[in-house]
Amino acid sequence: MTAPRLLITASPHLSEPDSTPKIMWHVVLSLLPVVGASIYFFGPSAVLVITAATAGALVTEWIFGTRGSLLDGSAMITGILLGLVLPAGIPLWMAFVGGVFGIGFGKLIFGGLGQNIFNPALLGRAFLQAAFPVAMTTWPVIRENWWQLRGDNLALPLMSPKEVDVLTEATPLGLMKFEQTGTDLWRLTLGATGGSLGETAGVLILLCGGYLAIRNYLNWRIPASIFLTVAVFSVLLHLIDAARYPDALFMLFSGGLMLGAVYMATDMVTSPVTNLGCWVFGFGIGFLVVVIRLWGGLAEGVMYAILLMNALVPFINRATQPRAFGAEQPKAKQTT
Amino acid sequence: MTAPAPPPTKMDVPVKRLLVTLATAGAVAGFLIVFVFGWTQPIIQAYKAEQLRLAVQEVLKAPDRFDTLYVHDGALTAELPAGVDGTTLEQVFVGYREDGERIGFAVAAGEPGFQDIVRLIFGYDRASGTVLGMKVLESKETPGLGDKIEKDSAFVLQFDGAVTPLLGVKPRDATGDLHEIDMITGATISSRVVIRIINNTIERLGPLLDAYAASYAAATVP
Amino acid sequence: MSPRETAPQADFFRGVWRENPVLIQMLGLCPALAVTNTVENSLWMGLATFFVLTGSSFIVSLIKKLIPGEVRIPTFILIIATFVTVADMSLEAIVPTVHKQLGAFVALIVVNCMILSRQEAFAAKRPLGRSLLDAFGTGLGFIVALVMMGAIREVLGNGTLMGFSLFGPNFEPWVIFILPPGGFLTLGFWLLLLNWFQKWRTERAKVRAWPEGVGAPPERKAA
Amino acid sequence: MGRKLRFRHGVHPPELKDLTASVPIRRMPFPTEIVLPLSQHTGKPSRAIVRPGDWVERGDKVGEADGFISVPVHASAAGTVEEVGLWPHPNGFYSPAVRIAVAPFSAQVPRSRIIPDWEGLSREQLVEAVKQAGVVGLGGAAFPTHVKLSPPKDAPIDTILINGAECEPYLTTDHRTMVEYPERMHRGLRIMMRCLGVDRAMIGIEKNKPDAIEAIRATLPHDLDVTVHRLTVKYPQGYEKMLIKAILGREVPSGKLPMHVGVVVHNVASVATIAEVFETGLPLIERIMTVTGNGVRQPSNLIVPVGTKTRDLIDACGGFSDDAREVVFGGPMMGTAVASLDAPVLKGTTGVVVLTDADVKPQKSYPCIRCGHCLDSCPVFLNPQVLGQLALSERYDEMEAHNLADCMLCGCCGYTCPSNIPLPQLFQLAKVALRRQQTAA
Amino acid sequence: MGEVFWILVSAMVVNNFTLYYFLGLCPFMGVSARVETAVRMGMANIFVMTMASLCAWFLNTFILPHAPYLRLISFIVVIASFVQIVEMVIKKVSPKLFRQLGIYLPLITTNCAILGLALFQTNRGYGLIQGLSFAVGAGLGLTLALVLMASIRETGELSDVPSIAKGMALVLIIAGSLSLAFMGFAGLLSAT
Repeated sequence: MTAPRLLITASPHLSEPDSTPKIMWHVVLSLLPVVGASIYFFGPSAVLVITAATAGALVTEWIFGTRGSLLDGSAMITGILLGLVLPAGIPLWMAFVGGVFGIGFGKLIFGGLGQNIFNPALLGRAFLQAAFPVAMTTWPVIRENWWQLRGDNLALPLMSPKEVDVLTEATPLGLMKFEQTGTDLWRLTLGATGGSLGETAGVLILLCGGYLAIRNYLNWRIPASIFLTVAVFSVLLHLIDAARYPDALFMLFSGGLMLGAVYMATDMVTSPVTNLGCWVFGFGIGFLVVVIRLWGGLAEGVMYAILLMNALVPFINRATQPRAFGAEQPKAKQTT
Repeated sequence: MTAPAPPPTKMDVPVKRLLVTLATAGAVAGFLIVFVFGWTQPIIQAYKAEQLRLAVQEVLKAPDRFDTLYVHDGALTAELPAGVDGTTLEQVFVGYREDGERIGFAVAAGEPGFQDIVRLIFGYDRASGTVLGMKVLESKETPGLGDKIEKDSAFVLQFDGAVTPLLGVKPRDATGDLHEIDMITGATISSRVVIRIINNTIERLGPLLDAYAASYAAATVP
Repeated sequence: MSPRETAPQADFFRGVWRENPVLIQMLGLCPALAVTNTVENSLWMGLATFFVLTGSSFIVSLIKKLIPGEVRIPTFILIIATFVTVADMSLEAIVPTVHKQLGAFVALIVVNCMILSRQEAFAAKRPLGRSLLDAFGTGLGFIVALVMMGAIREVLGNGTLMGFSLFGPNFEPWVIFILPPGGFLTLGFWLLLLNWFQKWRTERAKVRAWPEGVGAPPERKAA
Repeated sequence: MGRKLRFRHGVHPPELKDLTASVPIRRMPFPTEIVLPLSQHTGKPSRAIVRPGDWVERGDKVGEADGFISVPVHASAAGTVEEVGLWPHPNGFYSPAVRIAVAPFSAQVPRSRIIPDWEGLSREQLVEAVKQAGVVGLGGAAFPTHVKLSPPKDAPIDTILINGAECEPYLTTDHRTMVEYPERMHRGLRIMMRCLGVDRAMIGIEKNKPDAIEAIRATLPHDLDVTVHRLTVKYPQGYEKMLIKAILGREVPSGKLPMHVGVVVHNVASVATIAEVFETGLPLIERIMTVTGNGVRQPSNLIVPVGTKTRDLIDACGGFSDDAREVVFGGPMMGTAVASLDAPVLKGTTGVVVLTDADVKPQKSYPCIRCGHCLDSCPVFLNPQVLGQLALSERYDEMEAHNLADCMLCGCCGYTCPSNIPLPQLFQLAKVALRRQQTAA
Repeated sequence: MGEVFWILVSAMVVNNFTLYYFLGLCPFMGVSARVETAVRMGMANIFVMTMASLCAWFLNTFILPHAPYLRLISFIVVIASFVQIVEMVIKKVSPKLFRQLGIYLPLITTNCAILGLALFQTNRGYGLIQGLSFAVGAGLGLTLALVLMASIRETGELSDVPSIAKGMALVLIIAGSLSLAFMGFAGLLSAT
């Protein structure tokens, strides 16, 4: 008998086939259709902006991250997501800076993958929003000439973008908030509206997210509770004053709600670990979105709502610790 | 660091000396403050008055002189009854041309803006319902965007000659109507705040201004 | 902190850098973050604080023997408040535009922990000359820190330094740096830089102190 | 049964039972040497009562029970005691063991003994007989059976649950026992009900063993209140608290035992063994176990003398395949990998799984990404995510506050963790460290 | 009523004392390591701020019109002595709480947030009700920031932060991020 060189590993000796990099790369994969849609709508600008944001994220991860952390795919997700929430006409250097900030100050400073509090992509965007408010709120419209850049993408680093002859329009939410003008629901759901690169095609995002949810790569409870909360609040408000408050479908499909709820809020690292926590988290985001959109100074609040709830996640986790099997008060609330 | 270390000298100092020293120190401190107050206050007051004059000057298009009116008892009055402190009352300034003719009123007002309260002063000709000029006194709007209400002369100059009630429109929808104010792209809220403050203030003070103008006319027409 | 014998110049330099009130001791952060969006504001704020610190250190050191322990802190605050009132009114008279921007933060010097802590830790225990040296040093350190903050925030947030344009008219200002988040981030960034420098120095010292002939020094980890 | 018989959370590992599910049980030949560790059960190790050179018959006692929660150890083959000393134990350490050189040409007929008529014995006598036979739970934990048969007065038992879930992947020990020896199991159950004075028994079997359910149902004794329950296939269905929850809907309070909710749970194999003890008079010296996995040439269900060395066991199953890499005692979820092929089979060893290079899971772990999958899988509703992080920073005291004591090391969290963090190991280490702290204090 | 509510919301989130005005940073940095302590500190602050607002209103209405140059001194003295009383009461009523707040309770006196509240209230000419609403809003905002920071820091203790970011650098960057996130509340309730 040939005795093998025995290996000793820890139990369990079986494991689920999913691994962290696999999950991450699946998310990247599922983002490709959304990226495709953004390219379809915004042309070469979309490619450039998403590439620049991703490059910023990857370079930072490569320089400051731990060895091999580039391969786990998380920096890639951050980069692509950041690219998808930027306007098409933004100068590339700004997109790059956003990626650097998101990864550097949003993730690596906390110790890298798994340790961060805020969603790095959104933190990067929030930084850009605060740093370059004008560039971040200039929304180019879809052009007949697909090949034309949608803004001064190629502005020199640190320099202001030049005025480029590109038509801009307000986002559906902006139109609603500042001009009380609605937008056709078909255009909304298909994505043919002004807005960030990847946030417009709501239906497509839902499909991609559905794929991830089926594979259990995202917790469906978060988007579900966000949609539910936003829908319930908007239906109620719409019933109270239809002229002032838009209807639920508009609220759901406008702005970054789809992208935010499906891809940003569900970032595993920055969302609660307990399922009850996820419901609370989603409710909080939905509530804040409605508050900021309807009573705040900004037309869109998904990014800030998610960031604010990110900050609350440690607290939610604390408050929703599961009740151990057989512990006291068997009727206490429990996670499903 | 703040552990209460009992001072070793506590018992050594006679109470009388302690009191005297403290009193002296207090007196010196008080003297110092009063001295500096006396020195700085005129300068500060002069500066404030100058600022106010400049602001009124700007929004009333260089009046020859202006009077301060107080909103008291639901009416505008230049003379306050004795015992009423004018500094706590809302003030309206009325400017006159060289020939003594009234140019209009300058009113300061504020409302919540994008970040915090926006305060501005505007000149207003009640008879024609025309805004003469507008100047933002205080705002914390977003630099580069919302602060254009203060710094973008194109926006500010639109108010000269605009007719109330003002109406904010997007630049490309502008029709040239005198009620219209082109809003700043991307800073709709801040633009609206300015417009709203003026409209609200006029709505609030309009009757008072009318009443004052009527009494003024009655007084000047012999 | 028990009074140890230190050289006079140490009293001075300690506060400037090694025990810098803002960057090391994290005291007086409120003005260091709130009014440092331009170098000019930082400088005036620093000067005002410097004035209050030296003034109150002088007085406290002068009358320290007369202050009963129980009312020590209120007395200090009273003294500080006097100087702050003076500084506030003077600033308003001298540079009204700056004073308008600093707003209530000049008056808030009175609750700057740095000043109170210097009175507690130093002025109330040491002779007059030393206290003044200490106050000068700490005050200077405060100015240095504020100007460091102001420089980054003004250069990035406005493209200017002391009002002079650095990058030409096409520079896109990073507005965030003159907004509140920029204050936090700038100070955080400075601390990162200082910590990194500190780490680099200790490691270099370790390598240098490695005795000869005892093998190679441990490799320095990449920062 | 309208209600689905299951518990919440848990995982669905691949079953992998096809290798041996239909392989009939066979008896393996006696090896040349037997090693009987004195610590084969939960509780205090037994005390050796033989010396080197002593001759022992098959079934003779070599170690005496040392205390209430302790059982004797018996020789599983006739031969000469070679040594009483330290020997590799499956848990990875060396531990005291009695080593017997098996007499080469012995027929291995046990010493003739009087077989008492169990129906004539009192309860206490029955329990004592079980104890003297060295019977322990054969489901893996090896808790002395006689302890479970003598509950304290203040915990009245109303139901006996027979655990036929066998939720660990690969293993088919209980499955084959139920298929091949259903009557023996029922006889054991009868004895047990008598012991405990309980009228009701329930047998829980996972749905994926229809032949076992069929066999047990077909042989149900009609004079007893015994019912068979089909359970959802889910790991760790075989954990007693989960079984009780699934069948009876009762939740065993944290830190308490099943008897506190009026239930005792026994493994199928243990029950069958009790019947054997009273039929043959032989103590627990052999057991049925599964030797399986892709790393062994001829996966089998075997009757194995307790104390058989791994090496001999594998030989009896055709030897290792060329790519065999890891030998796991017990199932793959909770079992431990053995370091030495000299380690002997214990009373509680349910099976031996030999994994190949391809089966051994990668060892690289990633940072925790707080996905929450471990919380979704933990059958006792702990928060392995926080526990794991606390364990990594060695904050064991805080782990206790997070109910570490309730963790039964089932391995669900480790199974489901995408970052491959060895959570069960961390918890085991923490438990050991805490116990050490407590004994030190 | 609307204005009073706006003042409350504005002081709480839009112009959060800590994250927008950098007031009360000492407790924000110092007492934000544990959530329980942070909550207590926040409560103490709300209470003291409400009282400070009352004091300030009283002084502004009855004393200071006659001696404007004494504004700062009278504020600080009145508030300091008031906090001293509160401190003594807490020491008596709950020694445990007193121990937990440690050095920071006396420092509430020199907490910029308290004096800042009084000064801001004065500068804006708030009346009694407005001032109280302002104080409660500011206190709630301070508590919110404290508790958020504390829970984040508690989580952060378990992660392997790079050595150069350990300590205050990380806290500041978290604060910066929080401040960024709070920018989302800009313009809240100032009708469009």
